Amino acid sequence: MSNIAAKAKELLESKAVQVVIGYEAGPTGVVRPAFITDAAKADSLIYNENCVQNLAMYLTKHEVKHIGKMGIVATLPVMRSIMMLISEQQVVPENIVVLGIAEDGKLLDIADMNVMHSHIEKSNLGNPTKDQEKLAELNKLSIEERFKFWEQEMSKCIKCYACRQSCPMCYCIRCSTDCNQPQWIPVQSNTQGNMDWHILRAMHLAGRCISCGECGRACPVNIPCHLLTMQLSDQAYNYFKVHAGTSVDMKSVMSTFEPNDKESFII
Amino acid sequence: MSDFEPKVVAFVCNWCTYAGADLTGTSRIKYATNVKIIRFPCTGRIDFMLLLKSFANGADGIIISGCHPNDCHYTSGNFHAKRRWIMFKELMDFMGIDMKRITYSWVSAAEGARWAEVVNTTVARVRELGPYVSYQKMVNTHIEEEVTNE
Amino acid sequence: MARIGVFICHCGENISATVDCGKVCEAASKLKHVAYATEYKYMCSDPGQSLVKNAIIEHKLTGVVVSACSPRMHEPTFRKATAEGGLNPFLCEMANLREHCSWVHEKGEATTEKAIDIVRTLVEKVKRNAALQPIRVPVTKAALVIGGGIAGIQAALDIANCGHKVIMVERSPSIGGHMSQLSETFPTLDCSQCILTPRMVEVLQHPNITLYSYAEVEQLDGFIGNFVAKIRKKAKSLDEKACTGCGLCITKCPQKKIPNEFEEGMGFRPAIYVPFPQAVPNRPVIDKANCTYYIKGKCKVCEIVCPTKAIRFDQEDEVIDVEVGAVVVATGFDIKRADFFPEYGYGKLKDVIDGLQFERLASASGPTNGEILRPSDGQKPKNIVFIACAGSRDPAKGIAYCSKICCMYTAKHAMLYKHKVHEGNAHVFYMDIRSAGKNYDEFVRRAIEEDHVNYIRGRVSTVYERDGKLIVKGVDTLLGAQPVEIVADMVVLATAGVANPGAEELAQRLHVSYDSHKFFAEAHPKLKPVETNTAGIFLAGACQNPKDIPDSVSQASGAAVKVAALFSQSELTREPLVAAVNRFGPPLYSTCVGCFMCQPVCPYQAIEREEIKSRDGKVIKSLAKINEGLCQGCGTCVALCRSKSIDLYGYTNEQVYTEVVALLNDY
Amino acid sequence: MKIGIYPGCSLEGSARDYNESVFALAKAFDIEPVQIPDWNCCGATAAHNLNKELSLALPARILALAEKHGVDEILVPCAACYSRLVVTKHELQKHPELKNRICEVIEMDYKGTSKIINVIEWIDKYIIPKLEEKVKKPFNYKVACYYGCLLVRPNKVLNYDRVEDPQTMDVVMSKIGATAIDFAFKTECCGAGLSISRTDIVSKLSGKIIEDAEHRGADAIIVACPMCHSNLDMRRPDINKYWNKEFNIPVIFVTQAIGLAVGLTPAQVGLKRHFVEVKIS
Repeated sequence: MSNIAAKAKELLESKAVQVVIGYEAGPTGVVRPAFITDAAKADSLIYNENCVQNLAMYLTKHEVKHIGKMGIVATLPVMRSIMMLISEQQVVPENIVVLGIAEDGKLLDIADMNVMHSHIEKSNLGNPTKDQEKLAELNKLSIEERFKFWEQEMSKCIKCYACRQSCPMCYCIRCSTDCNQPQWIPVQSNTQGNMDWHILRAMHLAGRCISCGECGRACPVNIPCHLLTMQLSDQAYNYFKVHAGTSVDMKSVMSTFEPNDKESFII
Repeated sequence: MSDFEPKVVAFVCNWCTYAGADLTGTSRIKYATNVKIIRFPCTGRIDFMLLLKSFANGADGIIISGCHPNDCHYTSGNFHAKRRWIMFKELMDFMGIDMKRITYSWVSAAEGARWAEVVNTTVARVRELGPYVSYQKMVNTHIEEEVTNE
Repeated sequence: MARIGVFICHCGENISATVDCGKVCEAASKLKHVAYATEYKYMCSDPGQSLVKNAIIEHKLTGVVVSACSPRMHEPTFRKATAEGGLNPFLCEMANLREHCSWVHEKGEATTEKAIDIVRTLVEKVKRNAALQPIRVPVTKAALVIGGGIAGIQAALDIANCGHKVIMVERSPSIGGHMSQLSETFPTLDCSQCILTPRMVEVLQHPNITLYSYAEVEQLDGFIGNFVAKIRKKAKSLDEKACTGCGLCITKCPQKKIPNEFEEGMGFRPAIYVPFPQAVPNRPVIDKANCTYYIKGKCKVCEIVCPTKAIRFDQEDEVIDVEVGAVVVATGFDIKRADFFPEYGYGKLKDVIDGLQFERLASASGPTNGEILRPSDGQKPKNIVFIACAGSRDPAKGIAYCSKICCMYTAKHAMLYKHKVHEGNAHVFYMDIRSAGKNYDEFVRRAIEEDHVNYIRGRVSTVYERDGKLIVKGVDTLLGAQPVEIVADMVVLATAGVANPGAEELAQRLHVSYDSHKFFAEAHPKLKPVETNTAGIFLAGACQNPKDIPDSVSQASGAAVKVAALFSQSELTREPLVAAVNRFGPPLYSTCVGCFMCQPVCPYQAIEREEIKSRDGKVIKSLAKINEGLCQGCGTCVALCRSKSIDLYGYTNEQVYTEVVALLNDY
Repeated sequence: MKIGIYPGCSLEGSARDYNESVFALAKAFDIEPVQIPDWNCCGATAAHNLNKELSLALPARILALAEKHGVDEILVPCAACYSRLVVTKHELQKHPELKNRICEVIEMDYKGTSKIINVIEWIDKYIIPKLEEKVKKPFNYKVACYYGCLLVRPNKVLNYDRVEDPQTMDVVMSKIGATAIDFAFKTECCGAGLSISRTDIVSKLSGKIIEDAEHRGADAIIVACPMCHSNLDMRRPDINKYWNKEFNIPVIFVTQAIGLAVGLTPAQVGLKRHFVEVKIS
């Protein structure tokens, strides 16, 4: 039995939590999220390099939340998501037990949010290397080439909103896309409206994206929409020296300011 | 393209730039007719989506203007706006949407002449850039059609 | 079904000269849902307003667009007319065809087209306006007067005499301002101190006035009727209750060579001091920067000699919060100082002085006991030159405006000099003599004709010293531009009146606007000269622009009336242009998800937390709630809210979105 | 950094002393200014009174030549030439159409890349930093620094020093040990171009400057303009005749004074060419 399974079992048995959110292998061997409420079934929990989904998105879902206290198997992005969710008052720290996973896959002892904070602080908070490379590549293009790239990508979007559904930070009960007075985002799919949606999504995640890349993975038509939010994560750090999801009381980039914020384009 | 008249929308705050534009009028300083003003209480109120909607509805250029830093009628609306614009500009740059079409400025209630200058330089720049077809035409493209450039 | 009325004003010819109003009217009448469109020469006139009122009734209008001047000018007028026509006043919008169109464009097709675009936009907006009810807020009936010069004193006394509490804050140790420095005042030549000091004492003794001298306003929060001011009372190092004002400490202080600010640097004062003998309050303060004890840690002579043991070396600044309903800003002005006129030797040559220094020389209580003596050698100047417009009306020097008071005080100075030095010659170099005002021109004529002051119309190019004399080189433009050279003993520069140092910072703290010269800006140059753009904050005196005493006093009384009028109501009605979080019935209650990211955004701390509880007290949902009493309607939270759960009345998402669409699309 | 020098007419004629002192000083500080080849007249005071295009084309050609030869900074010792060059650069920068027109006239490309510096700026940048170690003989004299009209005007264009009470030369002089007196005639007119046609006016105006400097106890008048120098120095006999006095205060170029301080001989800095004998050394 893996350390994770053992820990989950212990938590469930002691009634420290009522549900553990983790990964299990599905019938075909594909990794899928698991919601373990019965200590006896904790054995099915696994962790391997295929376990990449950001499970934090389930923490705000009513179906999971109502079960009770939640244990969650948490890699770095998940831990950062939890920090964000706490700072945005979407989850209460007392209701969560974190089964932290270190970079090498070992189970961490995350006793409380302070421990998690110091673990996150020690970690690399930049974007994943392969995404950072792609960003650099795009940033090297001319503005027309970048437009062409994104126009091409956006034309593929089918407005399924999987990017939104998979994102732990997209927890609104009503999304701006669902507003129809006014209709900010057109219902039908066309390149312009699709681009509007992705700009809106990226702006709403500005300073909040924790660079898990889940939106990009979720996209059924392979739009690298995670690059948009990651670019802004990069810039949020560039301009304001803020990495999202590092502490429970972080100053949100978009709702705070410094009088001497630097820019060079306002005349 | 010589008869191209750019459409420019100006989003301005009520207390500084709107009043500054009033002063331009009171001072009878002339500027291009291409710019039309929409009044907001504060730059902090200006939703970035309105900029996209302007382009989508045929605007070729946009001016956003409010009180100088520290002069905001509401103390800090313009500081929040500034952060929002920094992020927005970075995103637009990254997506290849030409920021030369958007002028961000601080124009106070006392800067009537400056407002005329901001308007005229923006109109001249947008005139040079031409109509924003590349954005507007996207409304007609989606997955079934092949995206053609130009 | 909306029925909109469009009213196009010609504004005499102000609009119709460049905009084809007939064409605009025709276009407007064809717009969807426009039930009535008309044009008129003066829409703001009585018949014009009646036109609006009658049309509302006759055509059963549901919205009104007045296409005229800036809403900043006449929105209240037409909202009132709309209300009188029986429609909710917030169903009226103004299309700015004058300031934003007719005045800034040439006559032509494009200008008329733009006017039509503007009208169409506002028609679309007004269709989406909601009937709003004004918000009522209580009024704190106490006023804060910032600055204790003559303007502040007048405003404070007038407000206090109306029966309202006044808190006066003065930066220096005594009230009195620049007027207390003056010798005599024009055009009557009565002694400044004689008319001022009784009023200063009145301030101190008035039961309704609380005076904080040696104090500054650090912060102002809140809004009209409900301000909270943070006041820093600087440590005076003195127990004011114990001090009797005997002045023994002042005479015994061993540190005696500090340039005296009140004497404009022409005399000295000790480290513990009152600025002048008639100071109010007449209690000394210790100037910590120059006090031997504070610098070296020993001395304490004042403490030893004080008969009532009132000295407190360990006193610290105290910051207090006061609640006020209105603010009068009366912080005054300054004059341009040294180094600005190298060509006149100002700041370099001892006998080249400014107007305020001359006032001190001429003052009976000044450093020379009222004798006009040269600062360099104490000799009586036989030849004196006054240079008017030293800096003023000189765009090359960065000051294009007229400082207004210099012509009069220069005439006064020349006259005072002639009265005191009968055998002396006074010369005045001037550009124009601006002496509009009651008995003002007569006063200047008296200086010229009776006191034989030599007025020379022309500028001075340079002043330099030679053998102890000042050589003044100028030109007499009335004598065929002849160069004039005067060998003078003393030169007095009427240096330009400028904004006080720190005016800009104070304006920012109070959230009021200021002009490019850092003078405080009035809400309207003609019709609201006392108001600022921030409701509840008024201006008095020379903080707005250089003013003489009668003007300052009149404006102060004007400001006081504005405050008294405000305090005559127990409640204020405020424009209901505030933000609100949407609310629905259960189970949704609101689309607000309770992230509270809007909370730090609000400059007024107007966003509160609301908890929706079930019957058994369990919290079902936490969401943001906006306190409409505190909200000022900036809308920053609205633009930030991701789920669009907050909206701003008057500038709703639907309204602004529609404006964008309507502005760019011809329908 | 390539430094070019534009001598103009006077430095090769009436102000050879100035020219010699500039080059001697440059050599002493290991600087080698390159004379702009094929240079022409700057137009002086005559051109802009007659023909605006010509008055801009002449300096523009000099600037275009400098650019062509890759000069980064053009040292212009003559204040009049300096003023013409700077004004031209400013005008052409402000009016692109005019620039195109002038380029046609001179049949050369002009971009406006070379920086124009006057002798004081040059001293400030290249001499002052190394001056302290090089001063051998402090210039222990009281001096009246005379700027004249063109060195700091038009102020809007030049944006150099205080127009009414310039200070830069005073500061430079203090660096070599001199005491700059408080001098009221720093920017008064010397008579300038009337030097030839109306010597009486020059005598009157220049005389006032000299009289005041002497009166205030100056040992020398320091100048940075060949025109000022010739009026104050060469016209001295006329001045003395006009004033019926024996003014003998020497008029020294700023470069000469510094040259003496760093140990150059009077001959090296051209002092021998003066009309009024320079007794100090």
